[in-house]
Amino acid sequence: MSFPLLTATAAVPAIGAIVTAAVPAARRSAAKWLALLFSLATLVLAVVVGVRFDPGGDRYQLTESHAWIADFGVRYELGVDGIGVALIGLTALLIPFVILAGWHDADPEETGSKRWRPTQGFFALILMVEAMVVLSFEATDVFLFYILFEAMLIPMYFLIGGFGDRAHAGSDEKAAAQRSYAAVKFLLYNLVGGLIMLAAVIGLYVVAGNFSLQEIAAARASGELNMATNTERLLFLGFFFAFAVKAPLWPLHTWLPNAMGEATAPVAVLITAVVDKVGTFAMLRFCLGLFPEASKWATPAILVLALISIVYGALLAVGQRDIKRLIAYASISHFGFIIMGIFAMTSQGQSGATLYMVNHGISTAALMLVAGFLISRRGSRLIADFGGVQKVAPVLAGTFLVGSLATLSLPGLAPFVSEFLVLVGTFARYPVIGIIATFGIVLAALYTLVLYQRTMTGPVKLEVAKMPDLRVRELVVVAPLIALLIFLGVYPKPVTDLVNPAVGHTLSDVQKKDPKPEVEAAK
Amino acid sequence: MSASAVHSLWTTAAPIDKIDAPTIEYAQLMPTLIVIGAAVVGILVEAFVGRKARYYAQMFVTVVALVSAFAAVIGLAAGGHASSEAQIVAMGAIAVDGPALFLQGTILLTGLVAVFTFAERRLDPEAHGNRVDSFAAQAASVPGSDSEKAAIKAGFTTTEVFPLALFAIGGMLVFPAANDLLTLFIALEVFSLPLYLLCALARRKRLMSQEAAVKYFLLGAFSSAFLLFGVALVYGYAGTVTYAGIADVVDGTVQNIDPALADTMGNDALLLVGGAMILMGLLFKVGAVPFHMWTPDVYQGAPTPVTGFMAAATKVAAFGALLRLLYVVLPGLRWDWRPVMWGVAIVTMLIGAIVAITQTDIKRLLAYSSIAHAGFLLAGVVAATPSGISSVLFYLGAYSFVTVGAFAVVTLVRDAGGEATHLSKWAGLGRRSPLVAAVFAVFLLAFAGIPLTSGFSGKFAVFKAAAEGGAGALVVIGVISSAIAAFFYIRVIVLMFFSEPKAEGPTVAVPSPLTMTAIGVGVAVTLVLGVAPQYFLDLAGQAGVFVR
Amino acid sequence: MSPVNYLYLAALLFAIGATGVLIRRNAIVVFMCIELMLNACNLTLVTFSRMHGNLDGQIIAFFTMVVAAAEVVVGLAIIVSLFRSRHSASVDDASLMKL
Amino acid sequence: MENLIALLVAAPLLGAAVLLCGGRRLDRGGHWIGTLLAVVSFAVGVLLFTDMLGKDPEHRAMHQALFSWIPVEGFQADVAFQLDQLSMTFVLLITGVGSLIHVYSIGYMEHDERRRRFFGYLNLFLAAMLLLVIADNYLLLYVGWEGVGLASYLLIGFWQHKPSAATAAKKAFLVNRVGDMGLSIAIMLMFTTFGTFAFGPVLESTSETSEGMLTAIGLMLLLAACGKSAQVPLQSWLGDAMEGPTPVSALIHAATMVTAGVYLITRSGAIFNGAPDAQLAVVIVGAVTLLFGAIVGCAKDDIKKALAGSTMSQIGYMILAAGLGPIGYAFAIMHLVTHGFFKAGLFLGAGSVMHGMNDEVDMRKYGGLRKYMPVTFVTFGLGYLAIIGFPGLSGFWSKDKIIEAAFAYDDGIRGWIFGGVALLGAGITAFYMTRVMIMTFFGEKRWQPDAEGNEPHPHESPRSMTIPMIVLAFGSVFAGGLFSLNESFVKWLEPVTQFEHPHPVISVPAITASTVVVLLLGAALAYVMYGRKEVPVTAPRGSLLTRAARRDLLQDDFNHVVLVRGGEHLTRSLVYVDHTMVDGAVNGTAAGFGGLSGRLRKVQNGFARSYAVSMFGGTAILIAATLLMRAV
Repeated sequence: MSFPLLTATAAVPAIGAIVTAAVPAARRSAAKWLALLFSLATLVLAVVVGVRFDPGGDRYQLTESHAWIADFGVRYELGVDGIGVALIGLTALLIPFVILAGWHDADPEETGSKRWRPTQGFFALILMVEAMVVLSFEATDVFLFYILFEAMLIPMYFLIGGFGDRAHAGSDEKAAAQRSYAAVKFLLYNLVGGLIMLAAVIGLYVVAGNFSLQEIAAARASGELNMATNTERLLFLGFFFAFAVKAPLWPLHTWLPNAMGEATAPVAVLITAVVDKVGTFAMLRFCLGLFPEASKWATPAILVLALISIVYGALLAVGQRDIKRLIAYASISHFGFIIMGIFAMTSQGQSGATLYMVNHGISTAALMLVAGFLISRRGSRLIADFGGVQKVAPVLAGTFLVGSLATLSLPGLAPFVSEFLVLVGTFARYPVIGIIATFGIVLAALYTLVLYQRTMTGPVKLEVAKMPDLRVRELVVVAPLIALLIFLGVYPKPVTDLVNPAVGHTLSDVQKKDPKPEVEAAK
Repeated sequence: MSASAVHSLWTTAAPIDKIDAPTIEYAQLMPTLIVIGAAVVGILVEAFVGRKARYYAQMFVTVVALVSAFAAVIGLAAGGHASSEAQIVAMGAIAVDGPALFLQGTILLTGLVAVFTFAERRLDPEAHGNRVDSFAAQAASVPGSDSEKAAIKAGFTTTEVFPLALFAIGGMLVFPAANDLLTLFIALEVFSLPLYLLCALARRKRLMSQEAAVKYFLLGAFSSAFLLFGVALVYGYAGTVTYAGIADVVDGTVQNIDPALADTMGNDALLLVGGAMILMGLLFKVGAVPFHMWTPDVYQGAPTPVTGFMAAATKVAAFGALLRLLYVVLPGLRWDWRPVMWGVAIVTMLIGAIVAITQTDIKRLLAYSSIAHAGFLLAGVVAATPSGISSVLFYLGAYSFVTVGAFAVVTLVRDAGGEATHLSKWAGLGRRSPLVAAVFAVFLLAFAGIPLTSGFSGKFAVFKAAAEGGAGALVVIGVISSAIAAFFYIRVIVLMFFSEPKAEGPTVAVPSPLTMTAIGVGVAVTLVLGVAPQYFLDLAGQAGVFVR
Repeated sequence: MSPVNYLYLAALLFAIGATGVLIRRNAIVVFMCIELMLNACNLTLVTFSRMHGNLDGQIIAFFTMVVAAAEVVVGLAIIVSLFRSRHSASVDDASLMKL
Repeated sequence: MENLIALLVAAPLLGAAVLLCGGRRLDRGGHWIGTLLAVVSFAVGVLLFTDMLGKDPEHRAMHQALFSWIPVEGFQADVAFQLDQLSMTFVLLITGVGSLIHVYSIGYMEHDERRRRFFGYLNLFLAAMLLLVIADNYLLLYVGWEGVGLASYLLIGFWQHKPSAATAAKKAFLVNRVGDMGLSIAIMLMFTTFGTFAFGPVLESTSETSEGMLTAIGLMLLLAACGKSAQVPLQSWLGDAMEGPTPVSALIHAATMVTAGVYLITRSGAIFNGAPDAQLAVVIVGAVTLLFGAIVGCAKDDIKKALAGSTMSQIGYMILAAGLGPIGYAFAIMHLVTHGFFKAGLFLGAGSVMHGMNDEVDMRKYGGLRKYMPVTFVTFGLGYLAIIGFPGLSGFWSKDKIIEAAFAYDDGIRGWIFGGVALLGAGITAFYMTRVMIMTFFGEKRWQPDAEGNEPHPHESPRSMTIPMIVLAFGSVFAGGLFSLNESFVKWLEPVTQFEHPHPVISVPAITASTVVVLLLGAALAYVMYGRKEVPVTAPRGSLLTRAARRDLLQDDFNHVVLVRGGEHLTRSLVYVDHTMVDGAVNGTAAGFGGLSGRLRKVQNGFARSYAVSMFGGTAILIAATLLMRAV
């Protein structure tokens, strides 16, 4: 019995959450430091996982398996493939920055009753989310995954609804109302998705008799388990619906702008950069892994939806007046790319999609966190309230620009690599869709540059004249992210090496081969 | 036996040489006997023990009775009566088998926890230096009258609630074990009548309490009349009231039908109509649509501890009886009753969830939620498979503790007028006392069936059973309605945590260890069954076989 | 005459009782209607007992009477207390709780 | 020696990194670092050049592979450089002119407190541009391609406090993005066709795919070229780009970046050679832009905008030449280089003038400046003679060849058309450049005190500015002749671009003669219109064409109405749709359940008897249903 590394990676933040929550009200800062400490510990463990993982080895490594609920055919089964490792790394990497960035977000204005400890709660919840997300990336048991997939909604829900953005338009009551509306919307949307999935999960059990990803896959391969076409399709749709809500895919996206708009910037990052990735990850692992035929059957429709998300999200981003909502719609567009890459079913597309998850996480984190700093300074989220910031706070403006450039996937920055891979991968099999999707890059330039121009350039607005530049803590948050963006833009090999074999497995799940280039095909 | 011969039965005093005394297996009946006996003792206590001491005496008797009864259940189960030794006792009147024992155990534990909340006397400020509980000082005195004031001043307390509760529990123990229709009917009445009374005994808001009692009583009696008529008809059909006997006739194993009885004996119309009426009586007790309408009013009006007790224990008992009836008596009629129960389950789930959305009183909200849950349970019942039985058993176990716990929390949130049950009063509770709010949130999440709570395990179990039983559509509808249901559970959570506390908001009373135990047990069971349900699933699984 | 007629009579009584429950306001009367229904059940039971030629039905009838008596005790207690506090025994007046 | 190639990019990149991340402490010496690194890069270029000259023409291409960039199944993108004659030409041009302009900027940006950042951006541009020309595959080229776009975005918008500058920068980037789209689609096509996008494999195996595919790729590349090189229909950004500091206009928007399109087409010669239709498209674009730019140039009173128009037109020449295939590539590049010299010189001259005139750009407020700034006058004048193709100077050699090649497009109507257009263009060029020359340096002074009443005191610019101008002036005078000595330049490029002698529809001397005549006519006309009579300080209303030309032939207005307005409407309506329909559907469902709930609630009316009714009815239904089940 070797050391349960994967369990530990998820357990550390969970313990951290409990410890942090237990800190007495007076010791606010202690809670913060504890949270940071635990998140860093998690990062270390994640790195260890990355080191111990051998890309060339078995599909699932570091596996653990224990009996759990025999009656439901449920086992506590963990295991990671390259994709999982990459995403665990992303999660573990981002959380410390999220915590740092949100350092003061949960300081209570008035110290209410002795028992009311928002700060402790805030950081505990963040760690709880991290634990669940990490574990969901590790779960190779459908039921276990489902449970986490649903359970992580609760802490997220409290993070969104309980700790709104201080910078809001209008009165506190109005803001509180909007916030709880956003939180409820988030929860209900995802809950409905999850419950639909529950039906499918039960159906899967009835069909397959257990929940182990490997066993089911093996059974399918050996042909002792063959689902009726319609059953498979229904089950697939049940799963996909939930993931599409989470991802989010048009037209199930409307919860995201509200949630990201009302939540504090760090929480918004948590939503879009970490939690939503579970959705796309699950498409890759469960939809394709469990229902290959149905996946192929649904591909055209899904690609069209993804395409709509790309263009639609970008266009709406152009039309936004609220910085954070703009970023939210941009994310919708980007998720469109990810999903498109997954269902293009080419190794470029899927490697690109996986890479995209990582890069989008980092770039959005950078952009959103800087935006958060900006907003907290001005006390407003409206683009119109800014102008000429670049003159008074050049560093802030510079980092914001880099974030924007990453968002429009400028070559040399990480997102370009993934976006281009996705485009090429899609184009190779679906040229028309690939070409239309390429319009996305123009629109991306439009909304990011408009945002930058309106906020940062032009004559200095009176309200921002006194705006201080980035503080040390904030620099510590942003600088590494930017460095990472550049590094992965120039040298993505470490990630791609991790991902490629896993993608190969996924493709073999669906029995798809990359289309041959015309010239070779001719030979 | 010919008709004329029958006639001689009561025309001529035929010499009846001997009536052999019935054989009663006291050991197997021990749990019931203990409880009923204790109830009788309780009445004697009322009669002979001094006022001051009664409370403690009653507490003692009740708790001892319930604990020992539970011990007896465990003993029986350990003795294999739940599985291999399962048998029918008391001349075929009562079955001692897995489901019976499992449900009896559940009822006893729930009852015990509920009794703790009955005995809570720290929530209200002391009246004239006397501790007061949730029950009227003197049920007979008119609300607001001098006699009532006098009663309060004198520090009267209605300690009768304990024996009443015991009687009710006694009846509930028999109900799921009843193996003939007569016993079924009697047990029903035995546990209903005390509940009618308990509903009327609220200390605050007595008018509502009495109204609840009247409604509950009238409607309950009405339904039991139907049940009885159903019994009569089925008797007419089968010529016997023992489940086994009826089942034989239903299965057509009895061939020798007296020509004189041709038009009744084996007349399926009688069977179907009668069966439907009996079903109606049971569905009334479980609060299934369209027999649910008493539930919200009664839940709201009754003293909250009683509500919790009713909501939990009654459901357990009633579903037990329902299961036995459907699986032992009417399996031959599966193709007749299943579609009907399908319909009932669907409307129950949907109506319960939908109407709950717009509720403004926490107790009514929970009432409707309990209706929705009845629907989910029915989905498991419809499965008509062994796993269906065990899943329902498990669900009942999980659900009952959550319910008692939730209502126990409701008793804590109080203002000048007693419990502050209007939702608006709960605004910002999370700020004022995070712990209570958090606990209640846990219960709500369990009701909503969020993973890692007992609610999810239960829901998954019944839906899984239903799906295996080929009721996929039912599962989908169940899923949809639980999505709807999620909406109002979340509404409460939003209210507690995300809205600013009101200035003149309610206070949260600090309860005695009694209520704390009730709540604590609730939380513990919720989480344990949520995270590691395997052991209890096994239990329910082994218990999932009826004896015939 | 055939005992079946008794069944029809019983059914009729039962129906009358049920209708009474549905249409009468006074709680006492409603309650009496319920008693009527119970008695209808008794008649049915006895008749069937006669037809089947075994005693179960009659036994049940006795039990039913006892139960009915018990119900009277409990029911009257509740109704009376309600009447005393409201000075009305109309079931329709007792509608504080609704919706 | 190969290993030095990376240094070309590394040096300026380092400079950019240092200057941009360095912070305030570098404010004082930053510009020196920047200039130094630019010069270093130039030195490396020269070193490699000499080394290259040492080898025999066929084996001059050098190659350096650094690391595998994006290793994904079936997809190889490496960071590797290829330095052949074509690339080398660009390297020298870029680093050379670049260094000069760094030097020039030291003086020009002296009083700007953000000078450090300016030099950082310049270095960034150099790095990107060099990467563009030495990349050995299209994807890496794409990186440089967008890199220069970024640099130009930053530099156009360098004075961000001016909304006009910020807008111009954004516009430039967006229009370029449209072009980039073409490039990325082209790359995808290559990938699906050849399974790779490295120059070598792609260009060698063009014969193995259909002409249709080649045409598609070619057209996409053309789209890219149009974006970067400001060719119709994507030319609109170049005029606004003049918002940037003048050195930027000189380096990026005259000498180097805007010529990237020409490089791309020449580099992809093999593809175009296989796709005549694509080539025709290229030629048409070139010809149209050639005239378009020239006409616009005639109408502008803003000296920089006039030069911008001219740039457009000159690049039109190059694109046209590149479209002609092997007969044109070499001349396209040659004109590109000479143009690099004289246009940069002209811009620097303009900058020098503005420097002396309080940044006044309206030529109508100049006049008679030759007295005040002789050096500027002389260098500008030489540049002027070069661009109009005055016999003997650079422009003459390069442009004349292009006109010949155009006449040789094919021995039929096409040759006449495009040859004629090129010839006409030469005349217009002479006209508008003469106009600029006269309005700026001749006639009487026309400037008045501005609002604050401080009158500009024209003066010669400091050394740091004049020296680069002089150097460039030398270039503009002699480069062309040098290149044409027994076709040295053509021979130099031949291994890369191949070369066929053009066979024009009319004899070469005739073409040369007519060119000279045409340009003399143009110049004379300009003299008549602006030299003989006084230039009005406020622009006359002018003819319809003039007014249209002042507004870039209404191209912007078209864009505004169709794209901008249309886009705004689209987004606004989509926002509405998203809110009311997509989101509304969801909220609607919720509200629907709420309403249903409210209605069902009413049933619970509190009357025990109605409850009894429902029970009774329920029982009835139950019984009925059971019986029914049996019946069916």
